[in-house]
Amino acid sequence: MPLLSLREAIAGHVRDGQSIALEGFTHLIPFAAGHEIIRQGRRALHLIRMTPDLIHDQMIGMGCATQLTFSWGGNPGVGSLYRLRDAIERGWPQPLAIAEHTHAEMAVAYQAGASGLPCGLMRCYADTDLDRARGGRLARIACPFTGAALRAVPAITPDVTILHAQQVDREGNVLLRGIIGAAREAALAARCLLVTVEERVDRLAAPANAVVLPHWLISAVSVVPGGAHPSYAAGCYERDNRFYVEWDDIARQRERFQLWMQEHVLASADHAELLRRLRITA
Amino acid sequence: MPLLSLREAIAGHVRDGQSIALEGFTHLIPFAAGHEIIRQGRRALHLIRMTPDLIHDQMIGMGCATQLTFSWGGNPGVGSLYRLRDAIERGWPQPLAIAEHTHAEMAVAYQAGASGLPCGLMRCYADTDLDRARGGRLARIACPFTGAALRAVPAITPDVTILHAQQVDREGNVLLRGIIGAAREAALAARCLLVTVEERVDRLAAPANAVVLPHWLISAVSVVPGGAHPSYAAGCYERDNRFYVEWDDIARQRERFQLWMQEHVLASADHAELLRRLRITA
Amino acid sequence: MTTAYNADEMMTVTAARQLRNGAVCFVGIGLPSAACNLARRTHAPDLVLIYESGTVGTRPQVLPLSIGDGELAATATCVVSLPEVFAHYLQRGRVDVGFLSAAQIDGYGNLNSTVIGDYARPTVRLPGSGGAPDIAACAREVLIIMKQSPRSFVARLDFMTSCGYLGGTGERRRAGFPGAGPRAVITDFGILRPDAVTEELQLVAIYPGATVDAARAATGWPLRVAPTLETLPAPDPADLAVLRELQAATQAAHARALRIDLPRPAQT
Amino acid sequence: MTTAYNADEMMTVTAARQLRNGAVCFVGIGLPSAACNLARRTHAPDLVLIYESGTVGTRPQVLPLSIGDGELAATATCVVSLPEVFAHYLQRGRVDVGFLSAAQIDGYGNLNSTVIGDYARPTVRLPGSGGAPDIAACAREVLIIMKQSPRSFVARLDFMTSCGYLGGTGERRRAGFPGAGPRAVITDFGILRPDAVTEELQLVAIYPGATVDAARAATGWPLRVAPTLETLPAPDPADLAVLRELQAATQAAHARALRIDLPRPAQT
Repeated sequence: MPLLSLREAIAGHVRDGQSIALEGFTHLIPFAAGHEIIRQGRRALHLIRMTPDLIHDQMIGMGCATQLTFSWGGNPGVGSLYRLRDAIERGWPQPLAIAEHTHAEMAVAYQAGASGLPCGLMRCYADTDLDRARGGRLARIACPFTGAALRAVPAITPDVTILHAQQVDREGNVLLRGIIGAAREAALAARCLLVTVEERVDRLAAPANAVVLPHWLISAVSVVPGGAHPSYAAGCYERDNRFYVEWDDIARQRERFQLWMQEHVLASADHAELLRRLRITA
Repeated sequence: MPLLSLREAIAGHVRDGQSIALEGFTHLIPFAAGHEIIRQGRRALHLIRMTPDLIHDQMIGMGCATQLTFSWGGNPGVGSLYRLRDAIERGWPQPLAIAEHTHAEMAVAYQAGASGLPCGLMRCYADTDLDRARGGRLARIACPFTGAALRAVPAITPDVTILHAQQVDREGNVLLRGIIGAAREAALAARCLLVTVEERVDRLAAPANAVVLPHWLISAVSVVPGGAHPSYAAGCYERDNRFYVEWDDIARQRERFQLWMQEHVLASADHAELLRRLRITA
Repeated sequence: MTTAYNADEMMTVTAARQLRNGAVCFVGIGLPSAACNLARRTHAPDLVLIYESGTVGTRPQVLPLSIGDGELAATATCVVSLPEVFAHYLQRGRVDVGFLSAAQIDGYGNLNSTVIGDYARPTVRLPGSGGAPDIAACAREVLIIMKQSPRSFVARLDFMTSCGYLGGTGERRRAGFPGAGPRAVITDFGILRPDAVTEELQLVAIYPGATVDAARAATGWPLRVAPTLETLPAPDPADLAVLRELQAATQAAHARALRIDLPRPAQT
Repeated sequence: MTTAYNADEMMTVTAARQLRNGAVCFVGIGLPSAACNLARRTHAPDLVLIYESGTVGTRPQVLPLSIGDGELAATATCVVSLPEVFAHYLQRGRVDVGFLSAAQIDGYGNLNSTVIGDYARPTVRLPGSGGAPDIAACAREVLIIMKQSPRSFVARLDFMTSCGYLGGTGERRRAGFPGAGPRAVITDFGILRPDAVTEELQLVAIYPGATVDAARAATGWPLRVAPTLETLPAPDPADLAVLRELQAATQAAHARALRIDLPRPAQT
């Protein structure tokens, strides 16, 4: 597990055209890594996330993505992601192909990927319009023992999964604490795993049964304090709920969005500078 | 979640002929509960456990069981379970029908049960003699997306699952700490969940992401200090490895086994008395 | 004594009253979350709240803005992974009440939270399904809270994201769904419930001051009214006070400017 | 300088030497566990040990008696559930080396740990498969450690619990197994490896003092010998010292009488 700067980690591991899961369920969203992907100008990415939020709005609006696999794409508690909508509704800045699931389906898909299975199973009762819209992407099968109707969901196996976490120790083991969403499954499902962390410590503050990713599963770790802002890292800092509300105004118009990205994300050499510009840190 | 004596919990919830999973992977094995089942003379039980060990040797040798679903039945690090062998090899004290799996299969079966699915999936490459011996209990199916060969494993849904854990709080929430095996899945898969615990506390010593079973999943909790002995409860007491070695001699002959059970388990009114007889507690 | 109150408050108080103490409730953000937490602070202190972030048995002091605010984890009985909360809790049948909202509902309680217009080229792209179809399928019963308007209460959904009673008259039951479907729809006019036979939603209770005609005008299908239409009481002032206190604390918490004190970088 | 040593020690030291530093190793109890922990304390300090109790990256100070001793959890990088360790680690292809033993092995590395005699009415009922078939299928490669005797090295298994090369000559590969199969069988005579074409196990290395004739006499099939038979060195005295220290500490730990100080019962 090499310890790299985030710039090196993204430059070395994320390539145009890949499928990239930046996971985090409201908590521990790898914002800094997404910004670095934008700075490095990656293109034609297939973005994967259960709950794409502001960082995905930004990557999509900046033209990094041509595909999105997701189950809920909004600004949590606020409303729309206007850049995501603009891409789907009007193809701006480019068309975005979507593969849409329910949360439970996507959880099953990640778990299948993490388990080395080509698909996972759910109960199935009736088709919704989502089932009809996506055509053959899901399949009905019958339980060979009971005959019960089941839905097979194809596994998700991202080329790269990127997570944010609280700590890395000297060996490179990573600790996640708090709401974990499908982070563990997304990590194990990936071919390449990148992690940004709040801090490097000698020994993880990891009690029995903590969520720890062993160093030998991880391709690179980058120490990026505040790397989840405006999302949060439990025990380190809170969610910047105010920023989520403000984003509603920033992202509504193309021009204001582009200007904001220019003046904040692109104008900052790295995440530390961005946090200073946003007056989040001193 | 009523707090009952172990005698009341077993009397009220475990009936002849039921399928009963006493889980625990070396750690947190509910020995006290198994002994109480023996004292109450339950019959025709279908016992379920990945790694049936001494407590299952005792229940089988005392005539409680007519079926066993398992994946490894031995005295860990020591050798055979002689009462289990006697039942399978010579039908003593009565024949024992077995349903045998690999560990991975049984983990999938519990997970399917915990997930409300009739079956779960594994990769499948070639049939072993185990596949041939159990005939139609497992089924091959093809992945509807890739065509890959998969094995469907029917869910395990015990009538009753019994676990041992470290703590219960005043609300009835239960904390398990350390090696958890398939305890969580066995708990969620069951129709009725009984738990014995080391102690009752005001507030669980449960950090973020600890393994906690909410009170509303649990039919009864009994406070039984030392209830996992000769297995162990991490943070409370160690595994009595010496007892596991001694069991090899105790269980080898039918008469010595019966005498030992009579003089220890049956002669003790409860687990506290048994531990005193074994000189484990003062 | 009367107290002035707005439609959101009336809906929230009414919805909270639908929840029995001790029920296990899978909650969405917004009005459902407000109603559940009001219930927990009033008549149903032992209500078990599960948010889809995997926070089980949570007792937030302020209402979460997102489904995964730190407050939800810090006050939870346990925090489990997404695969666990959907498989082990919801699909396994451990959830008594699923509490949903949506952009559109039809006369049989089917919901749309995906698109307005055509799916491939939508007029308005909505956030999408999230866990709603899973909750609608598996929770023992479903409560829905939505404001009534001809745009949201429609004769035909633009897109059926989550199943209610499908076409009604037992179609849901025949499809084998484990959950019974929508038990009540709480609106800003009153409460709609499914007819015992046809499963079509009908107005069964109305708020003081609301009229059947206005409710009908706000509904995109010919709204039926139950033979005996109950008039709901005005919100209890005590309930209102608790709700307002909760929302004031919430607004203060969400408006707070964030400052991060970064840890000193470790020597590498 | 030479040091006296027994067969178990020779096997354990030889097996340990098969493990490269940094490999991720799924370990069974007994000789595999001893060999892995010896390797970790000598040439392979970064060997990652996974026991099937879900203890990942464990570094026990004494050898565990059971697969789930507290020592394994206390010294692990993390402890995961059984479903996770088998699905997320083993089946997902994260394990480099599976280390197995069994009651019987045949000439193609297939293993029996289920029964001696007939399955329905066995002469000897063995503990059963445990995770061995899963490990044999999914680990990138497999090491086997077993004493050679005509009863254990048999022409035909009483029961095939775990797959080696099946009938040989590519049958395993054609069946699509993700793991390559048994790379070496370490016995009390030396090392057997599969032939590059037929995949039949053949003697490729022998301990000092052991003879081919004796190895053949201890094998239930006509044992082939590699064209160039390596003679293994005697165990390094430093390795032997580490192994003996480990085993002495283990015996002392396992023989210790247990006393439980029960917590004072809480007031109910």
